Amino acid sequence: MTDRLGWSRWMRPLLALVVLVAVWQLILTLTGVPRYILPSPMAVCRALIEQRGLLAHHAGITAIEIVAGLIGGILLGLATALALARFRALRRTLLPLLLISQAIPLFALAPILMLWLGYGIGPKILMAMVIIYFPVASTGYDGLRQTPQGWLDLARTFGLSRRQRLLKVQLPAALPSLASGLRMAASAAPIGAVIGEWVGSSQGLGYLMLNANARLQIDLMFAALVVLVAFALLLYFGVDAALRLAMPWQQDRITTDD
Amino acid sequence: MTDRLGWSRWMRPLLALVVLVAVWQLILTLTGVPRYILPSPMAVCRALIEQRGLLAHHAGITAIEIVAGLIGGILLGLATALALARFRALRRTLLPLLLISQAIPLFALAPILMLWLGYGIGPKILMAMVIIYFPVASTGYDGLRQTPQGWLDLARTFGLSRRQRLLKVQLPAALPSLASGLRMAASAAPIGAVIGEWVGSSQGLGYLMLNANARLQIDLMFAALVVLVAFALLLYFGVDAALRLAMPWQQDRITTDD
Amino acid sequence: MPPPGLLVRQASLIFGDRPLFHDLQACFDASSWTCLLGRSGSGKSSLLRMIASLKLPDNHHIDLETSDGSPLTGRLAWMAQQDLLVPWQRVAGNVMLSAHWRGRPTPADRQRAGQLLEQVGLADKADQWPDELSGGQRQRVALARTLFENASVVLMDEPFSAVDAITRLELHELASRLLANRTVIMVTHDPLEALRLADRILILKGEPARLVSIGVPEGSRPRPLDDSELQRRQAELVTQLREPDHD
Amino acid sequence: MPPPGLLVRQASLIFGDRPLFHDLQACFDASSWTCLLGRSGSGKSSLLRMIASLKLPDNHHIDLETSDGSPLTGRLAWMAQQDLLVPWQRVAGNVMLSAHWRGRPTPADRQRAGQLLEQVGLADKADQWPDELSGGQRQRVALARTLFENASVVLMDEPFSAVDAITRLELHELASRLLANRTVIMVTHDPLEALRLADRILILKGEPARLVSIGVPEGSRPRPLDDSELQRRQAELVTQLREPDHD
Amino acid sequence: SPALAQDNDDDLAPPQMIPLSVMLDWYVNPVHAPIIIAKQRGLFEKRGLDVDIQSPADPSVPPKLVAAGRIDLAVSYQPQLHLQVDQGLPVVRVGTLIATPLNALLVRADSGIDDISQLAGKKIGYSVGGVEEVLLAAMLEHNGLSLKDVEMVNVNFSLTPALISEKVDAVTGAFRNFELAQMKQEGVEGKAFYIEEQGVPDYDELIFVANRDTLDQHRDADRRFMDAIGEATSWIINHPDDAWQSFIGYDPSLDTPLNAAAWKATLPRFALRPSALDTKRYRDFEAFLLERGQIKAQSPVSRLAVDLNASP
Ligand SMILES: Nc1ncnc2c1ncn2[C@@H]1O[C@H](COP(=O)(O)OP(=O)(O)OP(=O)(O)O)[C@@H](O)[C@H]1O
Ligand SMILES: Nc1ncnc2c1ncn2[C@@H]1O[C@H](COP(=O)(O)OP(=O)(O)OP(=O)(O)O)[C@@H](O)[C@H]1O
Ligand SMILES: [Mg+2]
Ligand SMILES: [Mg+2]
Repeated sequence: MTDRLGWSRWMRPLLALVVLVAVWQLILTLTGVPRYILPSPMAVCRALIEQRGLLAHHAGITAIEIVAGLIGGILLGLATALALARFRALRRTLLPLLLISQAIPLFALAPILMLWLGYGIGPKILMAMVIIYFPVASTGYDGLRQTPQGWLDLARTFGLSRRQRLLKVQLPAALPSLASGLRMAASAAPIGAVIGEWVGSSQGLGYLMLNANARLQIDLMFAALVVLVAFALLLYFGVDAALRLAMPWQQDRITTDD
Repeated sequence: MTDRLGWSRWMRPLLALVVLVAVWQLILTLTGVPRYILPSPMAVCRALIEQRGLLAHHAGITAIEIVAGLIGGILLGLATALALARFRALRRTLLPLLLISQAIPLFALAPILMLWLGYGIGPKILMAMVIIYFPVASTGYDGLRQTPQGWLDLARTFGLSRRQRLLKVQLPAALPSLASGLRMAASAAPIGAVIGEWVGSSQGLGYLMLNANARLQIDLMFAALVVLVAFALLLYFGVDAALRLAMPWQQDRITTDD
Repeated sequence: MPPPGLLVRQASLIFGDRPLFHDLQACFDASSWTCLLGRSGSGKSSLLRMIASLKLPDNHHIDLETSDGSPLTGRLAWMAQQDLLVPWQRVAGNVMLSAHWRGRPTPADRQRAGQLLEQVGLADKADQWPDELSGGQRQRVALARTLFENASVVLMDEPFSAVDAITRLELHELASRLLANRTVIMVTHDPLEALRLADRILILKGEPARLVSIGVPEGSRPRPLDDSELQRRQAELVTQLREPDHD
Repeated sequence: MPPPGLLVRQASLIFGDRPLFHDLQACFDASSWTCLLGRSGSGKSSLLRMIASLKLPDNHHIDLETSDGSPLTGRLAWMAQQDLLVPWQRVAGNVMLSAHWRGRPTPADRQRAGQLLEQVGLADKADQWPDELSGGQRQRVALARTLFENASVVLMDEPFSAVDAITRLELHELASRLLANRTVIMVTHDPLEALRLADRILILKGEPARLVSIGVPEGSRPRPLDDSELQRRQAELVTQLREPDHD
Repeated sequence: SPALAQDNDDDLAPPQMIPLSVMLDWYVNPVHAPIIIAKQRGLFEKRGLDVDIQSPADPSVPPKLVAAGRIDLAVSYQPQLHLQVDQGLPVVRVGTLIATPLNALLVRADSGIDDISQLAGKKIGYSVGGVEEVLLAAMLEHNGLSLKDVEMVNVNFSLTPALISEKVDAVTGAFRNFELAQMKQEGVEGKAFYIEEQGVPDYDELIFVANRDTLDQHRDADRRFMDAIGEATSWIINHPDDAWQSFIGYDPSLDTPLNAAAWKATLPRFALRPSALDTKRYRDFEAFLLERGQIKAQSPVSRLAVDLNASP
């Protein structure tokens, strides 16, 4: 704990990277997977550098979709969780609908979405939202359901309305649980945007990947993948850090080490 | 609460269904979406009945993949969560790898998987596992991190080994949080299997959907979708019920209603 | 509005197939301080919850009347047996929790919370998280929160059980002062504490339980500990507590 | 193996920039019962945690020696200030929690747990969930769990604070009997309790705190309440508690 | 026992069959008829081949698996072949399934577009395939326009719906035998511009590719396979209705009105001499792609395609 900003904080993820690249290279060397199926780390690196302009352009588009989808998905997910917790009658009706929304493969809905929303950035943001929405709504609802009774009692003697009780008592009490969902959502956001792009678009990392794949520019495809993964990691750790800030009273309770 | 097995238990989900079908039909009537984009509920019903043999055959395959994927994903997710909670050194290394595994769109890996695992049921189960794995590992880990200190202290004075502490104290304490992840995983399992089938297969609901879509048999595609959604709902509520049984001390604490 | 008296009638509480009490009746005079004693598990906390109209898991019933006819809502403060501090507010925030939960605390609220914290001896802890307090300190924060309410009916469930003897005496003074002229019902296990503070002592005893009333010494609250009357009554009280139902 | 005595040296504890105590020294004789008193927040619970070698959030240090030289691990039972019942075990399961956590409880364990539950007056609650207990009942379960350990060194943090006066007296008997010949360190806020049970009373007082030793009446534990010596000592003890540091 | 003895020395056992795995480009549809019919009529078995047919969900996968030696033969597209070889995949064309382009630019018949030059300022939908942009560019330039004059939209999964619902004004990458029938089935007449008439060199839409590095080991099996395809094709042309029955007998779910319509449109496009190689087509298309910067270097035809029957 003494070296919070020291090496364990940055070296280990770096180590992860090194391990990953090493395993990757090892797979190549040992199994002899051809490079048009799995390119070498070096080749991908080269593509990253040589095509940085192209990658940056498409990454920018995807980044916008991700951020917009993340904000929208989180807000919508939170609203759903609150509504489910607030209105008992809604639960048995809305919950199955929510589940159904999750169980439908997006490609099945793609033509419908396209038809209504066109080919702009809208449907991509919507896709990212749909993916982010569920973990937030689900963990949020689970968290809101598990408020310790004592606090609810206290709220009752304070004469709080159900709305106040929900926002002032159940919501903060659900934060640790919600945080779990938010972290998950953050790491899923990039893939949501990419799926949205597959449904139909001519820009963004998802498009770039499809296109590179079709042209057998596998190096470029993996380079785009690397950028995408970087987004996911950034978002996860960013959200994690933000949550830590938002919950100053919660310390990482891992004091189990001897 | 008096009619636990009475109408509120079954009527409301039914209501959800009715609402859904009504909205669906309304969309058709109002916006005039052509039927090759969104077929009418009646047409889908007809397809469900007429093609029940075909659907049952493919659904059977998918069901096997889902169940195997669910079991594998849950076990693997739990193992990861436990490993992350147990070995502090692993955390900063393994966590990014885990996240990376989530952030990679499966289509990019499809050729690799096919190369190694062939066209059998293996890669489909693997895909379902990958999808189920993350929510379980993530919420499980979050839950394991948040064991109240008092119980850990108690365990310490009992002289428990770290392994015992993990399995006997942290794990049960993480159950509510883990339950959240399990519910999520259950509802995501069918889509995992379907995505696996897209990677390459000649059986299963995912194959049937893509195939029907390619042939513009949209009725059949939506009929397969209905079966898929039914799987997701069944799994969610099944897992929910199982979790309730597994946690007899946890009552649904929604006593906020006046 | 002067504090109301309370009339409890036909209170009954059954957990499973075991009635804790049945057709219980009690009257709490306006502006009086009642101490409720009884064996562990006799139903004191449950009775308090019923008066506060909080949920109880099983069969229960109560007819609650106020002397002025208006409902208790908004005039009642309840201090539970557990401290119920919320971890996401600092100590001061926990004291003025009702203000936080109802909206935003005003500067006056903040000042009052600071004052109360000082009065319970925790002025220097105002900015800490509840996790960083000792058991007795947490209980004092909960007490301050209850006093912050400034309610005319106050229900307290073993409010001083976790503080040391000296602090307890100080808190007796404080509570007596701040709750003078309120209708107070307080659960306690300490006979001396009851005799110091109460206008009336009720013992919940028997199966199903009845309420037995015990006299208290003369004199204004809090009565000095070395009052001989108080010592005498303590023996009586302990005897009452110890005796089985059929007395 | 006979219970060891404990020698605490150079115990110091600093939260933030405030030293709670510093270079504290104390000796707990083998097979003796020590009661630890002190103002709320003086660091009693923390001292107990340090002796149990549990984590504390900030700077702390202790040199702990046992009279027989072997470490305390496996010979120590700790009863925290909170009951720490786990919700996923029924009451009986909570009593034999160490058996559950170490492996599987044997039939002998089960029997012992049932016996202890009966002794603390909760035989009929064995199959309930902890959520269904009153505050005092939970505390008694925690006590039963501590006694279940059958450890030779027992640390108890306000073990009787939530039970009524009569039950408390009964539990004094029980604890005295079951913990006879153990090395016990018990935190309490009740001077009478300390005088009934202790071989030695230590008061943690001052800033930074020191340990002040107080004599106890003669006679074997638990001493009868009406012992005049006990009454006399109580006054002395309260004075000690009340007096500021510089006595 | 005598029964067991009989089992053991059964000298009537069939000769050793050569296993051959074939991956289609996409789910089974009428363009695959020769393969399906050959299988149905036992033409592979007759030649000692045990053929296993698989279909992928992503058309870019089969050539990679062939290159990796995972499967023996894949159905792919000639334009893709040029890119694959350019990227160093050891694949080579060994036969032709569909001998003309199927790719077409479709518009609605009621759109009033009679000429590609009228597409200026319009939206054109396409499905990412790797060469769609070049092909479209060539067509536009042939008609005096350039890519800049139109808006290209990737609609991926839904070419026909996008066009029918007028979300786009034209789609490219549609198959003339299939998408036109599809539109008709939905009650919308479509109009096709055939790309080989609009400035794109003629090419074979569907071809069989094999691994070049192991070609010599498999040449015999591949030759037998192509032989069976040829026989099947002739039979289909001669007996279209019987062939249809046999085709839907392979998988009853193939029996849809759409497939029936596509069947008719596909018949004339099967390569009648599937093994025969038209080297000019490959040379010209390679030059076309090189000129447009889609490949880095010009490969000789011998690297791209072989005639299995020419003596090596
Ligand atoms: N995590 C922490 N961070 C900062 N200060 C702490 C923390 N834990 C305890 N303290 C402080 O240490 C002091 C001693 O706490 P401790 O629990 O040992 O007191 P105690 O003597 O047991 O009191 P009580 O009788 O109220 O239980 C208190 O003043 C408390 O505020
Ligand atoms: N949820 C529940 N289910 C079943 N029984 C319960 C439940 N809650 C409380 N009880 C029982 O009701 C009885 C009264 O509980 P209550 O908390 O009112 O006791 P109490 O008088 O406050 O005791 P204490 O002095 O120990 O706090 C106890 O015997 C307890 O076991
Ligand atoms: Mg109680
Ligand atoms: Mg303490």
